[in-house]
Amino acid sequence: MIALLLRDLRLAFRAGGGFGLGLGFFLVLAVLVPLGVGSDPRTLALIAPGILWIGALLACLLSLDRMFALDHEDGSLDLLATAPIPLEGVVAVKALAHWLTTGLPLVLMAPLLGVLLNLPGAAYGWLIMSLLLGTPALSVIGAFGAALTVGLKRGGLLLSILVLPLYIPTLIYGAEVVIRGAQGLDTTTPLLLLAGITAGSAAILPFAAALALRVNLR
Amino acid sequence: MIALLLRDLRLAFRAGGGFGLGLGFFLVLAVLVPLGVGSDPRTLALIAPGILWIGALLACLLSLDRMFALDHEDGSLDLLATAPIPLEGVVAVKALAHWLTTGLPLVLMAPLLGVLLNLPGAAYGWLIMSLLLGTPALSVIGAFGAALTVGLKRGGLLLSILVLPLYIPTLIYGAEVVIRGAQGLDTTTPLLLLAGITAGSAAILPFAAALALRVNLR
Amino acid sequence: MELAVSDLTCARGGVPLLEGVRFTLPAGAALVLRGPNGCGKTTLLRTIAGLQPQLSGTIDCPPDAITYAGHADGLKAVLTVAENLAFWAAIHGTPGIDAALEAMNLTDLAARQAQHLSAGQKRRLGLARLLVTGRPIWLLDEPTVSLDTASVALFGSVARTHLARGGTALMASHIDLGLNEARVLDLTSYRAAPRLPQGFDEAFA
Amino acid sequence: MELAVSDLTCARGGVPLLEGVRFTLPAGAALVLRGPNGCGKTTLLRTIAGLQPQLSGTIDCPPDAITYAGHADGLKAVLTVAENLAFWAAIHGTPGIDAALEAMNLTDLAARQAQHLSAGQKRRLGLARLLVTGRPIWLLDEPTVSLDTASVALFGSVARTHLARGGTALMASHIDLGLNEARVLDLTSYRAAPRLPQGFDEAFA
Amino acid sequence: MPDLGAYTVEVSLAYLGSLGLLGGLTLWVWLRGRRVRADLDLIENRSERNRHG
Amino acid sequence: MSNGSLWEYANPVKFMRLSGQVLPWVAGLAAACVVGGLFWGFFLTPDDFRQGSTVKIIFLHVPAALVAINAWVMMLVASLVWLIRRHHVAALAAKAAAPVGAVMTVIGLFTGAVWGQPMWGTWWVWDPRLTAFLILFLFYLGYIALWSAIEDAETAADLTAVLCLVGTVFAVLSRYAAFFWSQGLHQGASLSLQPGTRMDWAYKAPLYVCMAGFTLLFLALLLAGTRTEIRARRSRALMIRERMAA
Ligand code: HEM
Ligand SMILES: Nc1ncnc2c1ncn2[C@@H]1O[C@H](COP(=O)(O)OP(=O)(O)OP(=O)(O)O)[C@@H](O)[C@H]1O
Ligand SMILES: Nc1ncnc2c1ncn2[C@@H]1O[C@H](COP(=O)(O)OP(=O)(O)OP(=O)(O)O)[C@@H](O)[C@H]1O
Ligand SMILES: [Mg+2]
Ligand SMILES: [Mg+2]
Repeated sequence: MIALLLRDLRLAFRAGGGFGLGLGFFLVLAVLVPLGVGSDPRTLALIAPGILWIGALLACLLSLDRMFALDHEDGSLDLLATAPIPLEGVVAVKALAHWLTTGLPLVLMAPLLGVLLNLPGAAYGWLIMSLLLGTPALSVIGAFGAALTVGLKRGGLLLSILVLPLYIPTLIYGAEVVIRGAQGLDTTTPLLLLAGITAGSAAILPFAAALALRVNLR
Repeated sequence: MIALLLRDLRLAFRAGGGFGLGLGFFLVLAVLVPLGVGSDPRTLALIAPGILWIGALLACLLSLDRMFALDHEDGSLDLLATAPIPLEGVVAVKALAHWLTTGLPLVLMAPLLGVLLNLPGAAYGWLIMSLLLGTPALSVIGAFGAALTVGLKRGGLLLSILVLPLYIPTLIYGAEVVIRGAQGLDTTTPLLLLAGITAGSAAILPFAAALALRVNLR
Repeated sequence: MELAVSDLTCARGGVPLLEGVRFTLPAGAALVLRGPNGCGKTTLLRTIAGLQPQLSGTIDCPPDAITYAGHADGLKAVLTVAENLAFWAAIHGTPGIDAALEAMNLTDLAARQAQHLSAGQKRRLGLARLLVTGRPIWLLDEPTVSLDTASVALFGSVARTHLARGGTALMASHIDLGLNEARVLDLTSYRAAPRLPQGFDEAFA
Repeated sequence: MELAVSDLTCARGGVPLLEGVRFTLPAGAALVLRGPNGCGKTTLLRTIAGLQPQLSGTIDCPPDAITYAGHADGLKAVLTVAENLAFWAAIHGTPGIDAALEAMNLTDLAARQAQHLSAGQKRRLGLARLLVTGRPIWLLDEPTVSLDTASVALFGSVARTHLARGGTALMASHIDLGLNEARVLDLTSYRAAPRLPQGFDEAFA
Repeated sequence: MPDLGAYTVEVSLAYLGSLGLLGGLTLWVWLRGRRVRADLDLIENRSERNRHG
Repeated sequence: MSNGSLWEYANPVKFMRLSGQVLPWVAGLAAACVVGGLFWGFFLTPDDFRQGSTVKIIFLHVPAALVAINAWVMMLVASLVWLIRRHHVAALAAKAAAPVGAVMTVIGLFTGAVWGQPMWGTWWVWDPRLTAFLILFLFYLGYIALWSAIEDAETAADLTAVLCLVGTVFAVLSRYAAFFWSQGLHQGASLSLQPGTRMDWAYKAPLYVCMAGFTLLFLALLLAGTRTEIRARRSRALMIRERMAA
């Protein structure tokens, strides 16, 4: 298991492995929004929490599209399925590796982009907090989607469409935390719900994903 | 050449070919934004032109990531490079096929999503017009980016980072057309600039892309 | 470490390909599957490996005893030969990869990235993986494709050592495997009779 | 339709692999490249096909005369056998695919999607592509991999017809090609001597 | 130390941050140069020995 | 050695020899100018009557922005040289310049942001000049990412050179687009603090020293980086020979 985690991390850091690209995408998105929407600071401050959350979500999404696909293409997945570790464990480890290489850096970079989008000062802490609680759910849910679409050529977009609706609750509560935080309101409820979603998906979805993988292999 | 176009279109429409997925992504994004940003109609109307353009741009981007990669993987690209058609032509045709299967449907669907985002009535014509003029540039620029990253595993996100900055002028002028149109201002200048970018990229970038492809094949 | 297959029916895409396949492979024995292209060798191997369900029949073997090597070798292009092997060794909890590298003549290439190997070198690495799994039952799909004569001989001797240690090997191939003592099973006679696909309530006839 | 190669040096990843390769292939002749794994057969074929530049030497052949078939077959998984072939026929402006389907015994499979073919059937389709290109010079990298004996014989007879019509074929292989009259060129003697890679200002020593 | 008045934080932050970045960059270039140079020396010596030995 | 053209120095051996001689001087001069200029600017200049002590940030901000922009121009030229004349040193110089340019961009952005807080009341505004500068940063990122993603050195050199050319065109287009898109707060392109008033020599002199210092520092880092890249390539070449001999 640890070998698998280490391998995935190593692959991510190798040339072309994609580490940092999620970050880059997040940055680019934060630049595009004002260019499209206009440069008025007040409008930007209004939409900043939502845009930051959507950006984190998309960056996650894009980087997970080949979580299993690469292993499927080169035959590793067949071999992992016959290896002496449970497929559920494989899924969980891969989701963890994805979060470490994508989710965590996003959390760390989000405050910087908050500056670009004129995020109100009170909201920064809540932004980090909500992302820290919410992004693991994104990785796990994404792993499930990736397992469903493994083996499809150009599965990438199909994956987006399957996964984005599943991301909606996380997005709503996550953005809500930041919005309330920015206005100095109470954030306990959405925070708790966010934590609940993360815990729930981490507990259940690896099993569903392993099931989907087994079906896709045969 | 026509055979290539027909093949690409046919592949796009077959199961798993990715037609409609760009649309789906666009739709999902248009749904996510109100969820993340909040549903105040005035805010939405304010940001609608920008969001629609950004959505179109991202949908384009995501669907082009494997424009050449699939052909590279299965060896078709080697064979096309030795076939009696110029590689520049291959690039141009593939960009055209991409536009027909992604850009054009986006143009047709954009007004619908405009309703979701509360786009002011006067802007619909300009939205369609600007997308019609601008999306071909997105496909051609994207073809260039895809040619640069063909052969890289997980090229997808690298592609995003290379291509999104190149999309910026198109985005600025495109969104500007819609914004000005919504306010009843004169739109000739940005429209002309948009057309200029499209014409210029279509004239030059296929050559750069063919060069990149040749380098990548060797 | 015995593998016993009886009355196996296997299918691809809902079409039964082989039926009534039966054989036993005692420890130390090797069996070569032969048959024309498309007769179902790959399908049979994948079924026995547990990667797809059989339509009927039984496959008897100890749990966690099988390792499968198909047309794709399960290599990561950006990892080196040694890293690729070490990963599979770690997954299977076996110590050391040097013996495997040595056995498949890969020691010189240990630091090379898998993407820079030739077709035959890749295949040798794929075969070396079998050694680090430590599993007794090998299911191999055309293991000697792309190998030159020296490497085929190498594979033969590695397989012989494996058999001598009480392992077994089930292989599909059209060409020489460098393993003349292996029994041969021709699958032509097990071809499934044409009939409606099973399973969906017997095709609701 | 002659292919003449003289003094060719070719390299992979900056490493010269073969040097001084020279041969001529007159119309109607076939040449088989042999050599151990990793000696540079694939590299040589790709260089002659124009997919990568040579370090030195010349390759003489008429323009647009070469077609190359490598390890990958250039098939689209979701297109049928007939659609795949028809596409390559259209690209090369040749009429009809029936003869090619017939020749490689694919007529029965014409309506099957490429992703549902077995390894050997895929390879047959890849070979059928050669016929629809109408090109006289064939460069084939291990063309008979995964083929059963009947298909190897089929390939042999197709190749013979091609040669009889004045075509030529250059093939790399470790195994039987069903084409005994072909000359054999062993590449072992052309191995490049160890030296610094060329090109970067002679490695600025 | 000059009196930075109301902007002490801003100005010192700018100077410290920028100098840190410049120093970091220089250090990175220098360390990488040293490492690559050491590697090259090692390889050159080895290949010399192989030639003559 | 012949009395040949400039291209002589595109030969790695000659480049290594010459750059080895020049580098200590450039580095020393750069250190002197940067340290001297910043010291002068920080300790010896008066506060501006409207900007107070924040005016001292100019000695970091302007030179960094200058170098950031010109580093890209230099990469463009080097890329053209590589594509046209295929001198490897040019390609490697472009590769070595990119991280330096990127860090300079970060310094420009960072000091600007710190300056913006007291002057404009926000860290960041979507002013066209600032926007164009940020976009330049994105181009640096893409360029560096492409170099690091490609294994084969020559392929990487070709592709990044093409990206640099195309990217330059689009960066310029973006700049004009940004000016079209919004009117800005940022200073005009003359060395003036307030519109209309010429900058005083008390500021101008140390500023010039700093600009020279940053430029020299860029040069020194560029030379050092290029030397490193050349050495890395030579190691690779020797390793390949060793492997062939094995
Ligand atoms: C994040 C914020 C900022 C960024 C990214 C930025 C970027 C730049 C750039 C790129 C230049 C070079 C312009 C050129 O040569 O065309 C420049 C110059 C300059 N900046 Fe900024 N700037 C920022 C904030 C500020 C602030 C807040 C001030 C002062 C109130 C300022 C004052 C200046 C001055 C005086 C110059 C020299 C102008 C000249 O004569 O060329 N900048 N800045
Ligand atoms: N989805 C599908 N629907 C129908 N038939 C299929 C499908 N997938 C594969 N087949 C057919 O099933 C057969 C079994 O193929 P399999 O790969 O098992 O053959 P094989 O014996 O390994 O052949 P080879 O020697 O060529 O590798 C082939 O004839 C193939 O055309
Ligand atoms: N990027 C690279 N850097 C260094 N060496 C490489 C690189 N890519 C390939 N090689 C080596 O070049 C050699 C040439 O491989 P090539 O594929 O031409 O061999 P081949 O004769 O076709 O072998 P096979 O019979 O196994 O297919 C191999 O030894 C391979 O390891
Ligand atoms: Mg098979
Ligand atoms: Mg080969």
